[in-house]
Amino acid sequence: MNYSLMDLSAQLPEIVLASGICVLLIVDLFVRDSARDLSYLLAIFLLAGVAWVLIGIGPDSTAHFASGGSYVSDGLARVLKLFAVTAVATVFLYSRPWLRSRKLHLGEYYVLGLFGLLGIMVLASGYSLLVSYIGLEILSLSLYAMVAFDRDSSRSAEAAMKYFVLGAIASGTLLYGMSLVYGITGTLQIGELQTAIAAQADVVGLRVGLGFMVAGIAFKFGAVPFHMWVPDVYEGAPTPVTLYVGTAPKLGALALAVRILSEGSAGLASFWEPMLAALAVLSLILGNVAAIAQTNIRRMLAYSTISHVGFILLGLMAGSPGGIQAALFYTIVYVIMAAGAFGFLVMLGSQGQEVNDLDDLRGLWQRSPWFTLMMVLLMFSMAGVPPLAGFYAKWWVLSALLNAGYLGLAIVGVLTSVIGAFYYLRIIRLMLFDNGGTVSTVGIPLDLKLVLSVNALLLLGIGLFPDRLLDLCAYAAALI
Amino acid sequence: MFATILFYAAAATLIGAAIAVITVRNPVHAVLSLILAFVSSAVLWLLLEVEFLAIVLVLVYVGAVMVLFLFVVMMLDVNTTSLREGFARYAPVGAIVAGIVILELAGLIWWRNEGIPVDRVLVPRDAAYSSTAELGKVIYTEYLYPFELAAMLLLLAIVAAILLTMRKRPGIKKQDISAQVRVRREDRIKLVSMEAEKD
Amino acid sequence: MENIYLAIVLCPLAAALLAGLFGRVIGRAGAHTVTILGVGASFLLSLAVLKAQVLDGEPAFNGTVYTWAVVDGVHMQVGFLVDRLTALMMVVVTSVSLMVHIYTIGYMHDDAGYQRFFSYISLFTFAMLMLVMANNFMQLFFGWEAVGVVSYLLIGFWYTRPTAIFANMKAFLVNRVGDFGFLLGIALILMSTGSLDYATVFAGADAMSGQTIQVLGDSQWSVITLACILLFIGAMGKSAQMPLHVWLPDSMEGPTPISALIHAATMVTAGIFMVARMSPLFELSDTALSVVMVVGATTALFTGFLGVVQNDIKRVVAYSTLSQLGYMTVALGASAYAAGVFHLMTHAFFKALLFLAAGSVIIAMHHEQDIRKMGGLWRYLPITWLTSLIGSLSLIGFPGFAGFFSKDAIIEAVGAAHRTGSGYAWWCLMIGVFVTALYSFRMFFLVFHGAERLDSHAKDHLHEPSMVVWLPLALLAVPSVILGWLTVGPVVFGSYFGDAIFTREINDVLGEGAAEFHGPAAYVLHALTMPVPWIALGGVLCAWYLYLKNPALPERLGKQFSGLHTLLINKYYFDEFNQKVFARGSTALGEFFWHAGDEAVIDSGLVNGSARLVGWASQVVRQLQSGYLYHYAFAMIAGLAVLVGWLLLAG
Amino acid sequence: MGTLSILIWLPILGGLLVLAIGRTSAGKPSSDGAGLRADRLLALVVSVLSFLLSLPLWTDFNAATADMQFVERMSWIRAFNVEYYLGVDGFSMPLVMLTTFLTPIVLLAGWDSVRVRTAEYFAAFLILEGLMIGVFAAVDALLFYVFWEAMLIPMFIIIGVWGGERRIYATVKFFLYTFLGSVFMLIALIYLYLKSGSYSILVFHQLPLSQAEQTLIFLAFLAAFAVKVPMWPVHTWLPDAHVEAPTGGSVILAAVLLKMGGYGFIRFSLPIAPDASGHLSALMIFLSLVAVVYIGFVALVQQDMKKLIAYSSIAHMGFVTLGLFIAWPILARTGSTSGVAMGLSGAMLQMISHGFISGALFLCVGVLYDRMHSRKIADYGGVVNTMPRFAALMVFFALANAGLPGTSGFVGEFMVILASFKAGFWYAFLASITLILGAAYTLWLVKRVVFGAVANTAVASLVDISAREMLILVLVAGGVLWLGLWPAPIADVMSASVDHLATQIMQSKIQAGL
Amino acid sequence: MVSLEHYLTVSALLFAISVAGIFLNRKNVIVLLMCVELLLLAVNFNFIAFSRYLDDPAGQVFVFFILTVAAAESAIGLAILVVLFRNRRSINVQEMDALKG
Repeated sequence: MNYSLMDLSAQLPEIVLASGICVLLIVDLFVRDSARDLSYLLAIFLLAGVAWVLIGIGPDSTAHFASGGSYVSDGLARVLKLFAVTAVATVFLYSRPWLRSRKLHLGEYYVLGLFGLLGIMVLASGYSLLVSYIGLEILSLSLYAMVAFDRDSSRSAEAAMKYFVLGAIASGTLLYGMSLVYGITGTLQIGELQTAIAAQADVVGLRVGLGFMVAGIAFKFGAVPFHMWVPDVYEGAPTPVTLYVGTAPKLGALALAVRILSEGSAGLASFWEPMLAALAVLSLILGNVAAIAQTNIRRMLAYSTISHVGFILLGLMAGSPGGIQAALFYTIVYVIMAAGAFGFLVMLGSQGQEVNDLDDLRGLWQRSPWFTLMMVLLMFSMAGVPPLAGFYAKWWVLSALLNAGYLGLAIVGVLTSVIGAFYYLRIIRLMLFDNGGTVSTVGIPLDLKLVLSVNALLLLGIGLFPDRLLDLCAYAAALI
Repeated sequence: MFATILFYAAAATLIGAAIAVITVRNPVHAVLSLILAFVSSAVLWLLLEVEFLAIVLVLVYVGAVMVLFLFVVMMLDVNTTSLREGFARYAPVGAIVAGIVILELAGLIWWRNEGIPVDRVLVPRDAAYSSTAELGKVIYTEYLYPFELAAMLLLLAIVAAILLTMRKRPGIKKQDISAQVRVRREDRIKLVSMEAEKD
Repeated sequence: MENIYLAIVLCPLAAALLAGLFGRVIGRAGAHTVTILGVGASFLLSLAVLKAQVLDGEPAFNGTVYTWAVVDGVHMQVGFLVDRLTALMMVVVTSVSLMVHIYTIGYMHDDAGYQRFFSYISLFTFAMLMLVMANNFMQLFFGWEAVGVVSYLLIGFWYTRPTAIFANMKAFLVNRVGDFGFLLGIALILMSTGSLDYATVFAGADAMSGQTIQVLGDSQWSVITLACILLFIGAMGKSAQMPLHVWLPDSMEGPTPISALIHAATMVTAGIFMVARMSPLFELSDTALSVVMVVGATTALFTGFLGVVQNDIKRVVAYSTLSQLGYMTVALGASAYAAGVFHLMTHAFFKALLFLAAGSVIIAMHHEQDIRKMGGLWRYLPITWLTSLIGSLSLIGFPGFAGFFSKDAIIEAVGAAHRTGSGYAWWCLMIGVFVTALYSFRMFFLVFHGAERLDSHAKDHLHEPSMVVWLPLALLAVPSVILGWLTVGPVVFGSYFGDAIFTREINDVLGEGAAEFHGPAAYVLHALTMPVPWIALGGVLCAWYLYLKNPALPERLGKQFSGLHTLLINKYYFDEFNQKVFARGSTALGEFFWHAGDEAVIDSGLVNGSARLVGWASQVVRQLQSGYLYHYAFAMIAGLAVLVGWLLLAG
Repeated sequence: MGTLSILIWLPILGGLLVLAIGRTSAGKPSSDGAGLRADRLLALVVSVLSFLLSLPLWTDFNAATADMQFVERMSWIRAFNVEYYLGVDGFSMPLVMLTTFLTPIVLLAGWDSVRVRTAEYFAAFLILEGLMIGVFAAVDALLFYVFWEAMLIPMFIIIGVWGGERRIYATVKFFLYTFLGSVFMLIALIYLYLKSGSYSILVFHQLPLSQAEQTLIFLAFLAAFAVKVPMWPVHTWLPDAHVEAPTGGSVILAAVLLKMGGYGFIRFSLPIAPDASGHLSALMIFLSLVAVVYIGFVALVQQDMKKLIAYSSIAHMGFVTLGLFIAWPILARTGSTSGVAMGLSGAMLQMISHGFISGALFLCVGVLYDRMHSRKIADYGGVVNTMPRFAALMVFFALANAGLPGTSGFVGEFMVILASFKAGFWYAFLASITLILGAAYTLWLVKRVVFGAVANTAVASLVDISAREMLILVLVAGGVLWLGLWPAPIADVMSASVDHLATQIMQSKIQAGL
Repeated sequence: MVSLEHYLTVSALLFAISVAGIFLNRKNVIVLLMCVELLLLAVNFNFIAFSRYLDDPAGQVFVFFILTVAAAESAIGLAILVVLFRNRRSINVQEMDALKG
């Protein structure tokens, strides 16, 4: 066997990132608390570098394999990585003032965040069950640690513990499934799996293995009934961590799902599609319904996440390539929306006063009209009202569903999103129509404001000119 | 024949130890049961001639991880009696779900096992065969990249563990020299104007 | 000529707009000047048109002013049809209107809404002219509703009076019931002839008479009959035929000039005019004509009875108007359109006269309208007394007066008719003659003769009103006397209407009379040999005995026949019925639909109910998220078990 | 940039500009207002400018063709063949004009009465205007949908921020109701796209569809449009929304937003699913007549002026749907298409007329509300004594609402009744009941509010309408009269499109073998 | 002769026991962590058995990585446990219900 170590093009961004993490770790050791911004800047630069490397690869229309075919750099990987890098950078931009005001501005936040990104990138490129598993674990472990990041918060610890235990069970489940699949096909590599599975799609053991893996993937997404960690973690984690958990990892989960299900198990589509459909429907219903009764904003957004996951799964199950494109588009748009929404909370909390309760937002318009407007945009986008990006996401998924003939699922999708609109409207209503509340944006640093504005306006921009992002998603899914 | 007997003995120990893990009252006993389970697993793995992994299991798991567990259990000094309350109440639920899972997996293994290579025969290794060497060969070639990633993962674990557990305890009275040097007059002295006392 | 027609219509409109929109600028004098000029010009031009039609023999004009809209191939136009019927109506309308305008100067002298009033009545004149001059159904309907609206505004002219604003709404709504039928009739006509123009419709009327339409179940109804009845429902509303008559007595809440102009002389006769105008249609349906006749006869008699027990001076006149409208309707039903229109014309003058005279009394009495508080007024109001007498004589059909000719012609025509219901109608009319005389002279005697029952304050100021008030009385008295002499020949028995009114040979009841007609004088003499004038005289004598000779008797009679008296006092309980059944019923139905339908079922049930359901589900789901790790794990494992179970068993 | 684009984007950008220059002084009532004056003035200028710029639509319109005019077309979302495709025909052009005409009036109506967040108020209306024009001008179905839904945002905010006490309930109800309806339309649109490969409505018109497909698509569209119209029984959002909305909101809601439902039927339901429309016409007519009769009775007993007018709106919009769907019974009964175009034209004219009249009535209520801060009928009485000029206009609009000939209220109802008689006596009979009911509830309202003696001291201290209020009411009154006395121009403008639609809906789209 | 089925059965039993343990245990978080270890052990059994019976080293490599990851995971899990204990002086699962709804 002859493995060239020199072909690093597929892994280069990850290598840069990993090296950067090590550098950052070392630098952070010698940085005094008061100069912690250096770590922050370094992290941002590192992300910029990774992005630069990624962009440097260019819009290549062929897939590059590495590491014995267990690692791939294709359109999907590149697009996901690019957005993951951007998302993590955005999260960092949002988080600094919040952390500083809580005396939590530690280099480890960035280190762990970057580790998480590494995991996402490995997931995006992983073309073998083993690599995907390692990527998943890198991501998960950094998330567990980040959730417990605020060591003096008992809620954080509780959330981390729950997340950890459930996550470990989920990865055990996933592994069990992988072991079954491996035992039947004798391979771990996705491409080989694809052929092997297609050849023996009627083997029950494969399906069962698939079932175990779907459960693991569903957990990562937070789909019902594997969603229970989501509200607790979103609520319990420090807000910037919630922001992190709510955004970039979704890209990783999508990569995991696409690699294992759409690519590896394409031959078993007739089995995982109904499963995803069931999970999606449950997620849509439960997410939207449960969100209504929430009074804690983050908890509400957590349930909203669950419902969005339902839509993503609907896109995935609608089959390739339109469905995957739609799911990818939905995920990206969702990440932008979630970044904005949680970023908004981080921003409001960056003065030291946490914004937990929905009622805290009352009458915000009177104090901060511009940011209220931005949040309104975000909420309408989440509700799927055009001309905001969230609409096109739903539209594309619905198109994919109808194209595949799933009229009933499409109807479930739209009906539940009407229910969902209710609680987004409630946020808008509290901010715009009600009086009271004390939260304001006075004294919040300019860069934060700028990021949030750009973030929210991006949704409008995509809404008015969705073509670019749609093309990008089409490019990403072209090789699948 | 010996192998078969050994298998059943080790397997029985393993299952018994596993059951003990989830049922014994004292966490320390649970850890010890888990160690027993790992050791009997190692025996079973040896039966499968994967000696490297069996040894790693004993060394890494029993030697390090389980010790860590024990350490934590001891350190936290949990009140053991109260932690087992209500166990009997929920045992049926646990048993039922476990039963279902077993039924399903048994159904898979014994009933719908087409495709699973159940009828394969173990390829006997010759004496010169070393699973360590075999494993080493692939890990450092084919699986080099995952291997490096695993390294990163361990680094991550180190960072995370340190982050979460090492802390500047508020109770400790330690000199902060730079803070002492930076101190300004206003921080320490407060001028209060008071009325003169009359009598 | 077309410009003249336009001018006739637009002069009052312009005057109305001027007086209405710029009333404050042009002042009181300006308002009445401009409107009187406008209506006066219309009147003179109308006379010219009449002259051109009658004397110069100009052919009927049928032309379009502008195209309102062309939809689905139907040309809807605004245009004029001017023939002898129209010309006659134009003169009647503008002349009475002119009189009323002049009279108003005096009557409304102290009213704050002076300019507004002039604007309204001028606007009314415009609307009425649009109605009579229309050459198509749409414009007819426009005029039809427009006069209704002005009537609405005028009845409620004194808008602070609760009774007035109740009466005007009632008037409008009852009229709307009629219009409801009218509009359906128009729709039916459009459907069967494809046009709204009179000329086209009339030309296609024969074709219509063969058509049938399915209305109830499988029964086929004659289109022409249905159309005519629907149109007549409109006429019933406007011309206050039973049971849609209820608004007219209440309309007396408006100022008296209005009662004269709108609720006696012009608007209420729109229905009569319309049926006459539609004679080419009505002639084709005996059924419809029978309906017309029976309704008219019923109205003529039974509203007459009501006049006997009324004590409000204007209401008595109002009921007499109702009764007379019934006479006209009967004439139409007997195919004696000319007689109907003729009675319309004479009635316009003598009834306007009676109303204005009543108004004069009211002015003199400082807006006291109860005839029980009057008596012996002839001493103080000689001109009013005299003109009232002329009006009353004309009304009861005293031989030689205008009303005599028209009424007699109708009775004769009905007598000659062989239509279903004509016997009933004839009896109704004959009794009606007696009743008319009775109530007319009851009022006359109670107001002008007998003991003075006035209070002293009123008596001190009692004098004949100013010239603007009595001059119109005098001017209207003249036609009330002589009009019959001059016109009965050509209009009723002659060929005045020519093609304007169509009568089928077989229905030509007036033609029979025409053969025996040898001039008005002979007609009067001939009539004396007939029972009608004597019945009328009997009514007068009866009134004399009851209300002058033996004033205590009526009260005794009232007690004797208390049941009948109560029935009459309560106007056959029509108002109560409408109030309880229609008004109360509608609001009850509305409340039911609103509370039970909209609020309970749709809003609380479906809309808020589903919201509540979701909210409830939300709470349930919240409970599931218990916070306990083992529950979470349980959910996951259970989910996994279901997935795996399905996969094991499926396929 | 074509006329339509300018008409869409000028108000939207203008609105953003107004927002930018508006100094809101943190939501407190502003007493001074140099900034205030500037923003509302700018808003007015923009809206008037939009109106002036929309005039060429009318003057340069070619009434001889049913084709789209003033077409602008460019690719928008390539992947789905979605285009930025604008155009107007005889149906949409009058509605665009109606929108541009009413927006300045609405802005003027809120000129003084809106005291909080004025810049936002005016901006919201401008943005709304642009979106509404977009709805009418879009020829691409997805573009249409985007405008259609986007419109909910400003309307939601308008009711929610400047509305009455129960504004939140009302506005959420409004939003969810409409949203629920629209999402089904989205599914239908996607289905049609998948079937045809294009989002162009004109392509949809030509697309052959089976009866089952048509029925489902029709029902999906129905969900969207019936809510908007609104048809019974999905109308209950309207009274709430109207009652709670600020005057301008009510006006726009009644005058333009409701028209979108009717327009949707004309643009989508009828031509895309003609067979299903015919199949379900009985249901549609039933619902329309229920709206006319049932809602008429409900309107009769309302105690709140705005609620009464809102219910009256529903009843009047019943004529629109009646006029549209009466076509099939006519065809079934008479075997000819004569009368179909009458119904369609009547429906269109009724929409425009209702835009004027209901708008005007809400303006009238707004005038009273600004002074008395009450919408309860019982709080009024004898307004004519203190506000004679206002009373005259209010009575005029009330009569127009009652369908008086010579006002626009008559035109549409007249034509629809004429057409429905062809379909059957009882259709016309039931529809004509509005003659009585409409008059009853409107005049009863007038009686209780306008007429009578001065009811209380509050009424006694009322001040008659200002020149500004006079101006807006007179402008609308002009529209009402113009349309009532001479509807020919507008009927001519739409006649080619009406005829085209009439032939379109009479052709079965069921493909042989499907 | 010990067949693949035997190993798979052992693995399945371990899997079931660990699952049962997870929601039988309502008190002690540390036992939960041990259950997770059992779960991973079950997986490892599968991989090794398959690897051997298929005569393919990939499964063993996977186990190698699983062991690595599991160690790291335990470290982090225990670290979180310590944090939790420090904050609430308890590792009772039943008391971990501040976050719910």
